[in-house]
This record gives sequence, C-alpha cells and structure tokens, in this order.
Amino acid sequence: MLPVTIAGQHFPSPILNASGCFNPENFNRMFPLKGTLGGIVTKTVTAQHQVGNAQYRTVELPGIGMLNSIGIQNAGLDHFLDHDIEQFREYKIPIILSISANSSQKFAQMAEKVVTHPNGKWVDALELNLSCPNIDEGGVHFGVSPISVKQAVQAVCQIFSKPVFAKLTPNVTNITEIGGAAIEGGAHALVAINTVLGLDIDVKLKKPVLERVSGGYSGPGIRPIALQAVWQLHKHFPETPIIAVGGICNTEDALAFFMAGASMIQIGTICFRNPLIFQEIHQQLLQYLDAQDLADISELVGCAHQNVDNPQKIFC
Amino acid sequence: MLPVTIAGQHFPSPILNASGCFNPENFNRMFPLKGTLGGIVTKTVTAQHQVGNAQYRTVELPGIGMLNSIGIQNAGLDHFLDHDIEQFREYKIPIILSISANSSQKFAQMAEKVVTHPNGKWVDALELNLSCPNIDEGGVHFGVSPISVKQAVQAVCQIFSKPVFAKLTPNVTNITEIGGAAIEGGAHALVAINTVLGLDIDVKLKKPVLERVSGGYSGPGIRPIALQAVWQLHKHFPETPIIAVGGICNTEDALAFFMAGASMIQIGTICFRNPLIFQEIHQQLLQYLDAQDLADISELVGCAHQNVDNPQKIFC
Amino acid sequence: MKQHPNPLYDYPCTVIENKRVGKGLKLMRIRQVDGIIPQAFKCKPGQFVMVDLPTEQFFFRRPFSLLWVDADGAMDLYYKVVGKGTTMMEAIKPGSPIKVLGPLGSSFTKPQDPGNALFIGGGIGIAPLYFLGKKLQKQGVAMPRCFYGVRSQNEIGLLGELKQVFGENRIMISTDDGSHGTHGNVCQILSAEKEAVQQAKEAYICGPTPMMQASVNLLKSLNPNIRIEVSLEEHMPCGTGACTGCVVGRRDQPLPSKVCLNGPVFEAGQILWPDEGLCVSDLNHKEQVSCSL
Amino acid sequence: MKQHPNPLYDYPCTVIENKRVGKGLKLMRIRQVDGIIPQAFKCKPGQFVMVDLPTEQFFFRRPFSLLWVDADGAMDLYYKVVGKGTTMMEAIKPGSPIKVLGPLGSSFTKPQDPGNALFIGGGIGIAPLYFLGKKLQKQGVAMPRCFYGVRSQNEIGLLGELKQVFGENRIMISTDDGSHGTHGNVCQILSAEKEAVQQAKEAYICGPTPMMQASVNLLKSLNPNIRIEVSLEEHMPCGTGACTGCVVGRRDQPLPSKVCLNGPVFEAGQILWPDEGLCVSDLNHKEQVSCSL
Ligand SMILES: Cc1cc2nc3c(=O)[nH]c(=O)nc-3n(C[C@H](O)[C@H](O)[C@H](O)COP(=O)(O)OP(=O)(O)OC[C@H]3O[C@@H](n4cnc5c(N)ncnc54)[C@H](O)[C@@H]3O)c2cc1C
Ligand SMILES: Cc1cc2nc3c(=O)[nH]c(=O)nc-3n(C[C@H](O)[C@H](O)[C@H](O)COP(=O)(O)OP(=O)(O)OC[C@H]3O[C@@H](n4cnc5c(N)ncnc54)[C@H](O)[C@@H]3O)c2cc1C
Ligand SMILES: Cc1cc2nc3c(=O)[nH]c(=O)nc-3n(C[C@H](O)[C@H](O)[C@H](O)COP(=O)(O)O)c2cc1C
Ligand SMILES: Cc1cc2nc3c(=O)[nH]c(=O)nc-3n(C[C@H](O)[C@H](O)[C@H](O)COP(=O)(O)O)c2cc1C
Ligand code: FES
Ligand code: FES
Repeated sequence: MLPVTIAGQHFPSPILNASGCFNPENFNRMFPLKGTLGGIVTKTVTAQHQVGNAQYRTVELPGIGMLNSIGIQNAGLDHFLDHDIEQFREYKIPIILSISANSSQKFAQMAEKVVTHPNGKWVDALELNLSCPNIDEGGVHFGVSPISVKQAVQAVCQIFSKPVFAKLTPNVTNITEIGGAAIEGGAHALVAINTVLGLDIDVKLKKPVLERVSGGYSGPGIRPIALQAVWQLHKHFPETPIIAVGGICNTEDALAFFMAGASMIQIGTICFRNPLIFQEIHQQLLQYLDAQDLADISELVGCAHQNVDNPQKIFC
Repeated sequence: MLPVTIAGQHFPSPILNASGCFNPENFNRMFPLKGTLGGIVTKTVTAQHQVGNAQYRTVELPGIGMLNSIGIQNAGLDHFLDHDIEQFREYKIPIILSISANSSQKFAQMAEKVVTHPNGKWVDALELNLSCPNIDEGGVHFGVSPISVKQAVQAVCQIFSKPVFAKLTPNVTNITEIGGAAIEGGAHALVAINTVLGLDIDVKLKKPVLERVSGGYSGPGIRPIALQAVWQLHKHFPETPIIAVGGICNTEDALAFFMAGASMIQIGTICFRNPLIFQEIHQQLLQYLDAQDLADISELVGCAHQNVDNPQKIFC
Repeated sequence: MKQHPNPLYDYPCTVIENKRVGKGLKLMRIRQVDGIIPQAFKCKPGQFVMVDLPTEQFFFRRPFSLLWVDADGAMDLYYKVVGKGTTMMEAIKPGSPIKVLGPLGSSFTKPQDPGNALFIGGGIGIAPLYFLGKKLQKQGVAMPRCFYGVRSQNEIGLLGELKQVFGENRIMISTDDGSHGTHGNVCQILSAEKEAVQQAKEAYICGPTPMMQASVNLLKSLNPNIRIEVSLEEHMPCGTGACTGCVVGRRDQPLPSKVCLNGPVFEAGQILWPDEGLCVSDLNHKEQVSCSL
Repeated sequence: MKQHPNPLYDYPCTVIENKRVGKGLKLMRIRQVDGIIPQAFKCKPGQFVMVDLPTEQFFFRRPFSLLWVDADGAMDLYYKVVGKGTTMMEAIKPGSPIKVLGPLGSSFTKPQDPGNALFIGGGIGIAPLYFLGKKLQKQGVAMPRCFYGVRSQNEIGLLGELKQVFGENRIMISTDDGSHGTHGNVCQILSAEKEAVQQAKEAYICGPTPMMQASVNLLKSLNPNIRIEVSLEEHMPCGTGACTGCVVGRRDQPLPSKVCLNGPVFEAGQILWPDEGLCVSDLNHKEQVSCSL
C-alpha cells in the first residue's frame, strides 16, 4: 500500500513533485498522473508577482545535475488563487501550495489570503519555502536562522489550520537545529532539502554561467547530502514526518530515502529528463513491497536506523 | 609559466595532491612527478597514531564521486617525522604537512614538535585540517566555529614561521565568515574545501554503507560547491591566496577554479581513477597558457570576477 | 493501431537513418515503435521535440524542431553538431532506440497570403520553415519566397530539398564567405528584394537571435504593417514548461513567457530581444521578496 | 622496444579476447600497446591490476588478480560478473582499448616444498593460485595439491586448464550442490585429505573471506606449524595505497595494513578476520582526536 497520511491529510501516494519542477498543464496532457502522484506541489508563489532573473537561469552540469537561479518567477498569490489553482484541481489530488515571503508577517498575510479567498479551500497544505531573505533580519535568509524559521512557521500555523510543511535549506551548519525550530513553530512535516548553493564558470567566456553568478544545485549530485539531512532529521525527530527531496532519480534512490526516514518523497530535476519517472517509481515501489512481502510503505520508513550496529559510533 | 609563490614559498607548479588521496611510494614508482606536482600534501597526521575506522570506509557513488570515513588512520607525528618524511623528500618539492588536533593547544604542541624535531626543517608548510572536533568547545568541529578556527591558526602561526594554510570545511552556513577568522588568525592561504557531509544507504541490506554511517563526500559532484566557496572567498578576501580543492577532474575544471580565484589547486578523488591526472593537467595548462598568449598562470587568477556584468545583482 | 488519448507523449522510437548532409550537419530519421498512432507526428510546423541523449549520465534532453513528419509516423530532425549532446547524437547508429518527447510548443500561423509571404532562415533555423513550406506545397497554394543565410556553401545542407519545395526561383541564398549565392548575410538579400518585402503580409523567421533581430528591424523599416513570427531558441532544461528556465521578456505583459510552452513561435512585436533587457530582476517591485532560487 | 624505467605503470592495452568460460565467468586477454617492454607483466603470482572501466562516468577502477602473463606482454584476467563494473567489462569487444594499472601489491612466497604444498581456492579466487601453479609447472618442480570449491559445476570455468597445470589427480573439487566432485565445501575435501594437510609445510588460500577463515582454522587445527598465505579482497578505491580505504586489522602491529599495498597476500597469522574486529575505532586512545574523515 502506497497511500500515506501526514498530519491528518491523506495522500494517495508518497510521491510528490518538487516545487518549481513540474508543469500540471503539460504533464497532465502527457499521461494520467492521477494515482501515481500523491499530491501536487506548486511552484513557489509570492505575495506579488515576480519577474524572475535574467538569462541564463540554468546550467546543465553533465553527470551531476544542474544549477538554477530562476528568481521565483510567478504571477503572485492573487493570480494563483483566482486562476492557476484551477488547473491543479483537475488532478483530484491534494494541492500543496508553496509560498515564500520576506518576513514572518508577510508569510502570515499570505496564509490569511489563502484562508479568506473563496478558492483557498482547495489548498490542502502549505509548504514554506524558507530559502529567501528575511528583511527583518537584515536580509539573511530565513532558512539559516532558527529563530526566523520558528517565527515564520508559527505565524502561518496560527492562521492556516491544515498541514504546514517547512522546507529546509541544506546550506547551514546544522540542519537539525533548523528542523527543530520549525517543529517548535508547529510544522507538521519537514521537507528536506532545497537546493545546495553552487556555481559554474564558463571557461571560454571567463565568467560565471548564471547571470546571477551563484545558483541552486540540484539533481543526482546532491543525493548524498539530502540523504544525510533526512537521516539526521529522522534520528533527532523520529515523530515528525519528513518529505525527502534532492537527487532522487530512480526507485533505488527512493527506497534509500524511505529507509533513512522519509515518509514521502519529492522528485525534481530528474523529471526534466524523464517525465515518466513518477509512474515508473510508483509502479516499482508497488513491486518492491510485493517482493518484500511488506503491506505498507510505512514499514520501510526509517528502517535503516535499526540496522546500525553501533549507534554511539555515528559521530566522530 | 606555472610556478607560483605563496607567502614567500615557491612551488614549481600550482598543482598539489589533496590530503589523504596520494601515496608517494607508489605514485613515484609510476612516473616522475617532479615538475608536475608543485608540492606534496601529506595525509593528515595527528599527535598520536590513529587506528582509523572499521570497514567499510569508502563508498563509490557512481557518476558523482565517493564517500569516505577513513578516520585519519596514521602513525602519529613522531613516526612521521622520524620515518615517513624521508619518502616525501625524494620528490625534491615542497612538503606540506597536514595536521589535525582536538584543541588549539594540541595544534600548538604539534607545531612545536615540527619546529624542534631535526627533520622538521623539511616541512615547508603546514595545512591545518580543521574538520575534527574541538574538545574545548564540547566536541563541536573546529571548522564550524570562527573563534575556534582563529585560535587554532593563531596558535600554530605563533610557533611555525613558514606558511600556514587553513583547510576549510564546506559544512557551514557561511564559509567566508570562517575564512575571515582563519585570516585574522594569520593563515597565509585558505584551502577550500574539505569533504561535504554525506550518506549512502545499501538498499539491499537496509543500512548505511559506511560503518560510521555518515562520511565525507568528494569527487565530481562537489565541484559546484567548491567553486562557489572559492568564488566567495576570493570575492571577500582578494589578497589571500586560495588553494582550491573539490571535484577537480580535468583541465577545464582546473581553469574554472583559477578563474574563480584559486592560486593553486589540489586533486583528490579523481586520481584514484586516473593517477596520471597530475601530468595531464600540468601539460594542458601549459598548452592553454600558450594558446591564450598568457605569460603566467597568475594572470588567470580571479579573472572571472571582472566579467560579472552587474556585481550588485549577485546576491538575491 | 491503438490511438493514444493524449497528443503529447514520450515516444520510444528507432533511428532509421542518421546521415551527414553538410559540414557538421546531420539528418536523423526516426520512427516510433510502440504501436500507438503517431499523434506526436500530428504536429504543426514550428513545434519541436525533446530528444533524450543516448547516455546513462545525467544530461538534459535537447530541443529540435521537426523538419518533417510522415503520415505513418516517421519524422525527420535536421541538426548541427555543436556540443556534447549533438556529438552523442551524431554517433547514433541506425537501429538504435531513441526517445523523443513531443510535440511541444506553439506553431507558425498559416499564412493568409502564402504567395507573398517571406520565409527567412539562418543556418539550422531553416528546419521549421522547410516544414511549413512543404505543408503549403502539399496544399497546392502559391509558394512563399525563402531567404536563407548560411556561413558557407558546405553548410547549406538541404539545397535540393529546399529547391524542390520552394521552387528554384523562389529560394535566395546568402553565404558569409560568398561561396554560394549572394556574398553577405540574409539582410542583404532581403534588402535587394525591397518590393517583395513591401508586398508581404507576413514573414516567418528562424535562425540565430542577432540575425532574427536584424531581419525584424529591416522588415519593419520597409513594411511597418507586416506580421512577423519568429521562432526562438533558448536553453531548455525541460521543454515542457516545468522549470521556467527558458524565458523571454514580453513587451505586452509583465511576466516573461516560457519559450518552450508559450513559444518557440512568437509574434515578433510581443517579445523583448536580449539587448532590450530580457527580463531583468530590477523590474521586481521593491517590496517583493527577491530570491535567486 | 623501449624499456620503461619503472615497473608500475598505467598500461594502455587492447582487449584481444573476452570470452565466456562458465556461468557468469569470463576470461579476458589483453595486450599492452605502447611499445614499452611489458614490465607490468614481469609480475608475480598474487599481484593484481586495477582495470579502468569503459565509461565516461566517474567510477573507481576494479581490482583483478593476474591469471597469467605471457613473456610478450599479453595477460589474462579471469573474472566473475557480479555488479556494475564487471557488467561493463563483460560487454567489451575484442579490439577495444582498456587501461590497466599495475602490477600492484604483494605476491605469494615461492613454496619451499611445492610437492606437499596446498593450494586452496574458492570460486574466482582460483586465479592467483593458477598463476602460481603454472609458474611452478614451468619450473618443473613437483606440483602442489589444489583444493577447489565452487558453487556448481557450471562455475568451475577453467577445469581443463587447472587439470593441465596441477595434474588430473592433484586437483580436488567440491561443489555446494554436488554437481561435480565432492558434495560440500572446500573444507570437506580438505578434511578428507588429513594426511596431505599434515605433511604440508605451506598453504596458499584465495577465495571468499568466510571460506578462507574456515580453511585457516581447519589447517591450523590439523597442522599447527603450517605456514599459510591468504590473498584478501577489499573494496579498493585506488589500489595504490593512496586512500587508506582497503585496510585489514593486524595481530602484530597497532595500525591496520592497506590490503592493496601491503597485501593482498598476507601471512594468515598476521591478520585479524572481520569478526575479530577488523580495525575498530574503539582502539583509538581516548585522548586522541577521533574524526571520521
Ligand atoms: C525550440 C528549439 C528548436 C531547435 N531546433 C533545432 C534544430 O532543428 N536543429 C538544430 O541543430 N538545433 C536546434 N536547436 C538548437 C539545439 O537544441 C542546440 O544546438 C543543442 O541543444 C545543442 O546541444 P549540445 O549539447 O550539442 O551543445 P552544448 O552547447 O554542449 O549544450 C550545452 C547546453 O546548452 C544548451 N544549449 C546550447 N545552445 C543552445 C541553443 N542554441 N538552444 C538551446 N539550448 C542550447 C543545451 O541544451 C545544453 O543544456 C533548437 C533549439 C530550440 C530551443
Ligand atoms: C586484490 C583483488 C583481486 C581480485 N581478483 C579478482 C579476480 O581475479 N577475479 C574476479 O572476478 N574478481 C576479483 N576481485 C574482486 C573484484 O574486484 C570484484 O568482484 C569487482 O570489483 C566487483 O565489481 P562490480 O562493479 O562488478 O561489483 P559491485 O558490487 O557493483 O561493485 C561496487 C563496489 O564495490 C566494490 N567491490 C564489490 N565487491 C568487491 C570485492 N569482493 N572486492 C573488492 N571490491 C569490491 C567495487 O570495487 C566497487 O567499488 C579481486 C579483488 C581484489 C581486491
Ligand atoms: C528549475 C528549478 C526550480 C525550482 N524552484 C523552486 C521553487 O520555486 N521553490 C522551492 O521551494 N524549490 C524550488 N526548487 C528546488 C526543488 O524543489 C528541490 O528542492 C531541489 O531541486 C532538489 O531536488 P531535485 O534534486 O530532485 O531537483 C527548484 C529547483 C529547480 C531545479
Ligand atoms: C579517501 C580520502 C581521504 C581523505 N583524507 C583527508 C585527510 O586526511 N585530511 C584532509 O584534510 N582531507 C582529506 N580528504 C579530503 C581531500 O583532501 C579533499 O579535500 C576532498 O576529497 C575534496 O577533493 P576531491 O573532490 O578532489 O577529492 C580525504 C579525501 C578522501 C577521498
Ligand atoms: S525549458 Fe523548462 S520551462 Fe521551458
Ligand atoms: S585501495 Fe586505496 S589504499 Fe588500498
């Protein structure tokens, strides 16, 4: 059985898309995703529309993944609720709205708008993208400060009564500290990880490839980093569901994340190459459960922690 | 011209091996490294011998690199100075001794031993591996605390009058803060980066592959992360030489690091597959300088920073 | 044959032919294999497919315009070997499997006055124009004039095919090195045909961005009322509108458009050329969050 | 031919043959191509090479014992297809280039009493023993007894070659499934030859670790004075002693040894078997830094 329930919300499958890596319009034309996707995560939406960054916004990193610096191009929350949410509803699966703001107050205002807008009822969960600067903290990114994270999550949870997921950045010294703060703030699940800070240089042009110099690294090369994050978060917070994201490219990767402690997974970069990946993993997970005589995917969650011979040796 | 001088120390080439990834015994048997290597960095040495971790100590990550958790197996500083240093001397190039300790005081004691030992004069520079726990800070790793880093570097610099390099861990929120602390402590150059924390799970066995669960991620997959670190460090500390390490696999990678601000490079994981890589890059760098009509590799160092159109747009 | 319910699909195909047709120029013929009616091939000129590269390593797919599609589901791609991906494609042997995702994107509007329409192609950009031309030819309408600029004679590639479609007299070629046709670029052959430009109701352009921009400026200066469609190229990680990586700034709306989803064919007047500030983040309202990710 | 100054080298070679010799078992014959005298092939039984896999992706090389080396520089590898790397090797066509780094590691000590020596091989572990045996044969000395355990008849692979080297009567085979020779494992055929074991001055063992450990225990119990050499297997990222990844704990010294540099051949009494605590970090002095990197 693949369906999972997190914080009272039922998802028909543990497979989600990663925010910013999925287009319901084209993907739905291509094949019936219903039944393979457990829900849809929107591209991050901001209060007002955002134009995004100049080209180039992406770099291919052969073999290891890509960098992106899109700049959260989006039409704004009003537009999303007035118009865009419609196309997500066609899937008839939970809609997870990813939002971002530059202060806790703005996060709260966005939650407020969702709650009061007539179409807001179609939003089944909020995912907080905490990778953006917090103007109350002098522009330091939300995700690197435990206090900011806690405040943002708290602000949203006070208004929005359905599940709230905190998406963590890996660009921190200690991700469990940030995860703990999100949980204190009331987060119902942790999403780990957002992109890793990276850079690439065009050696011919002698300059960074991305117009914005640095960008977010995603794809197969960040899998070991994401797996480490999920492992540590599950170890510290075994009660909190974790939604794993980062470099998941196939069923074996997905299984590793479940075993490390993830209750659900999100798939990003690889679906650019293989848009059928959602179905493939869905089908192969079912086969795996069958072959292993497991009744439910939840039986796998975190199982690798029990098989560490000498847990006290984990840290050096 | 490839020779470089850092803090008064001459290196016949800007190419070094990465600590822990090179065996002078076998590599010298294989081909004359003299002239292609600018110096030799030792495996990290500790005050007393260390047995290292149990197997498995390494994991191959196809396509992206590897994880290691060796545990700094080494025979200790006395043994190094009494015996091992001899085989390094055969190369007739600078010897960079990598040391690690669990307190600033112990770092100082190690420096003291180098200075007073009769063979200590063969040590041309010290590289401080700051990735280990600092018992004075309750076991938090040196490399994540600016104060610890500054103290360790300072302690060593007060005793050892030749160049001291601080090797930075990327597993921090802000590597420029750490780099700045090392410079304040007196570091003559920054080595960036050590391995990235990562984990892999054996899905068949349902447990982490490494006996010690987590390990250090190295190889092609960390190149964008290392490049980002070098870029930021050079941007903030244009006067401080940077020795780049992390995922450098070929000449194009090497050039990218020079352009991002590295004065020298170190090569690690890739030499396990291709031990001739040192010569290959050496030769191709000479060809590149020729083709570009550049007199000296130093003309490339940091050149990509001048070609950023709109520097104020760099940060989001 | 089974009818596939959706027109967009990731088609498992077989490479039938992959032949050299000029300096660094290849023609690849592929056919879908899974017994589904070739809906992908019911596509329109200007649309493209995302070709999956034959490698286990992570690589993005590569976008290629459709050069032609047969009723039975075989299709042609006309490509230039320029980098890692096309070098991999060049080595594919007939009989090999290949996956193409498509058809993607917008298509050219059918010309209302085809006999006076202008087709302006640069280099490999001729592919979608050939497709549109051949469709018109099959419909038996009057054929447009085709202006085609390439670097050198050996890079013309499909000369015979182009003449067959547009007619010997209606195809004008310029080469940068003067080795064939007019010595110069496509704007020079356009300028030489002022009357044709002034008579045209519509123009279709596909080629390198500077060539397209120069052509648009020239056309507009000679014939302000002409309706121009351009087919844009951008880095395309996904090709399906999923990543927002391939955008072009718009004159007529605040947000940039996705080239893969809203394009690649745009009305020339709608878009901002790169030097006009593609979509700079300075346009963001100051009070908004501005995040590079 | 040029003489290479150093005996260790990364030899560019050509695959001459790559044939199936049993269930999942392959024999690869390669020859070096660069006109340098095959110093690598002046190697001793027990030594190994690191084979570079035919892929652009990052992969470690894979270690393989030398099965045999000709005077003219051709060499044989005998390998079992077990995972990603060997699957890539399996597909290599004759004529393809391949790089092998070697010769690496320690070798077997020449037996002093070869006629009474015991060769004990498990599965693919027969390779270095075959090499040593064939060398002895060429030297015309009395031949040792060879005890060879495999899972099943179709996994014997080199039966003809082994009989030719050791002699029909001096090779004893066990199969787990009883399909050939004695039904059981190699310890069972050893126990059945108590006298031979008690007469032996030396034994050479190569095979899966549990099989080696069991054999060592059996030999020691029957003949406490026997000198035993084992050839170990470990994950080997580099094969050159550079990474310290491939270690085995020692009975006789505080630090573990690198299997690739100090081994793969060790005296059995020197090493700790995995279940004896290979090299656990608990052995570290408490006051030392303990770091996993
Ligand atoms: C809608 C569309 C239709 C196209 N039709 C054709 C066609 O019919 N024939 C043809 O030869 N080419 C066509 N191109 C261009 C073709 O996609 C590129 O030449 C090809 O992707 C280059 O791949 P590469 O790996 O060989 O080059 P590289 O330069 O090695 O590619 C590196 C990266 O840059 C990207 N890239 C480089 N140049 C371009 C470019 N001009 N456009 C988009 N991405 C680029 C690649 O996708 C890749 O991510 C089209 C592009 C688009 C967007
Ligand atoms: C000194 C030495 C000599 C060897 N000689 C032979 C030989 O003659 N014939 C033969 O068939 N095999 C030999 N082996 C074992 C052979 O190296 C492995 O079977 C092979 O590396 C497996 O590669 P794979 O990619 O197919 O397997 P995978 O299991 O996919 O390999 C994954 C990783 O595990 C490592 N690995 C897995 N199993 C082993 C193992 N048993 N030993 C070392 N590394 C392993 C690989 O190097 C790789 O890093 C030898 C090993 C050593 C150390
Ligand atoms: C092109 C692109 C756009 C993205 N946009 C967003 C976004 O808007 N909001 C967000 O939270 N994460 C965004 N991400 C991050 C992904 O959701 C995901 O966390 C990351 O890519 C790691 O997963 P992957 O390796 O599977 O891609 C984006 C990633 C990519 C590649
Ligand atoms: C097997 C192995 C052992 C290492 N040992 C050390 C060490 O002892 N001291 C140290 O400072 N870094 C050590 N490193 C880190 C490397 O020096 C280097 O910083 C890192 O591997 C990134 O470079 P690469 O991607 O080129 O390998 C080790 C790395 C590997 C792979
Ligand atoms: S290529 Fe991804 S949105 Fe266009
Ligand atoms: S394999 Fe690297 S030290 Fe032995």
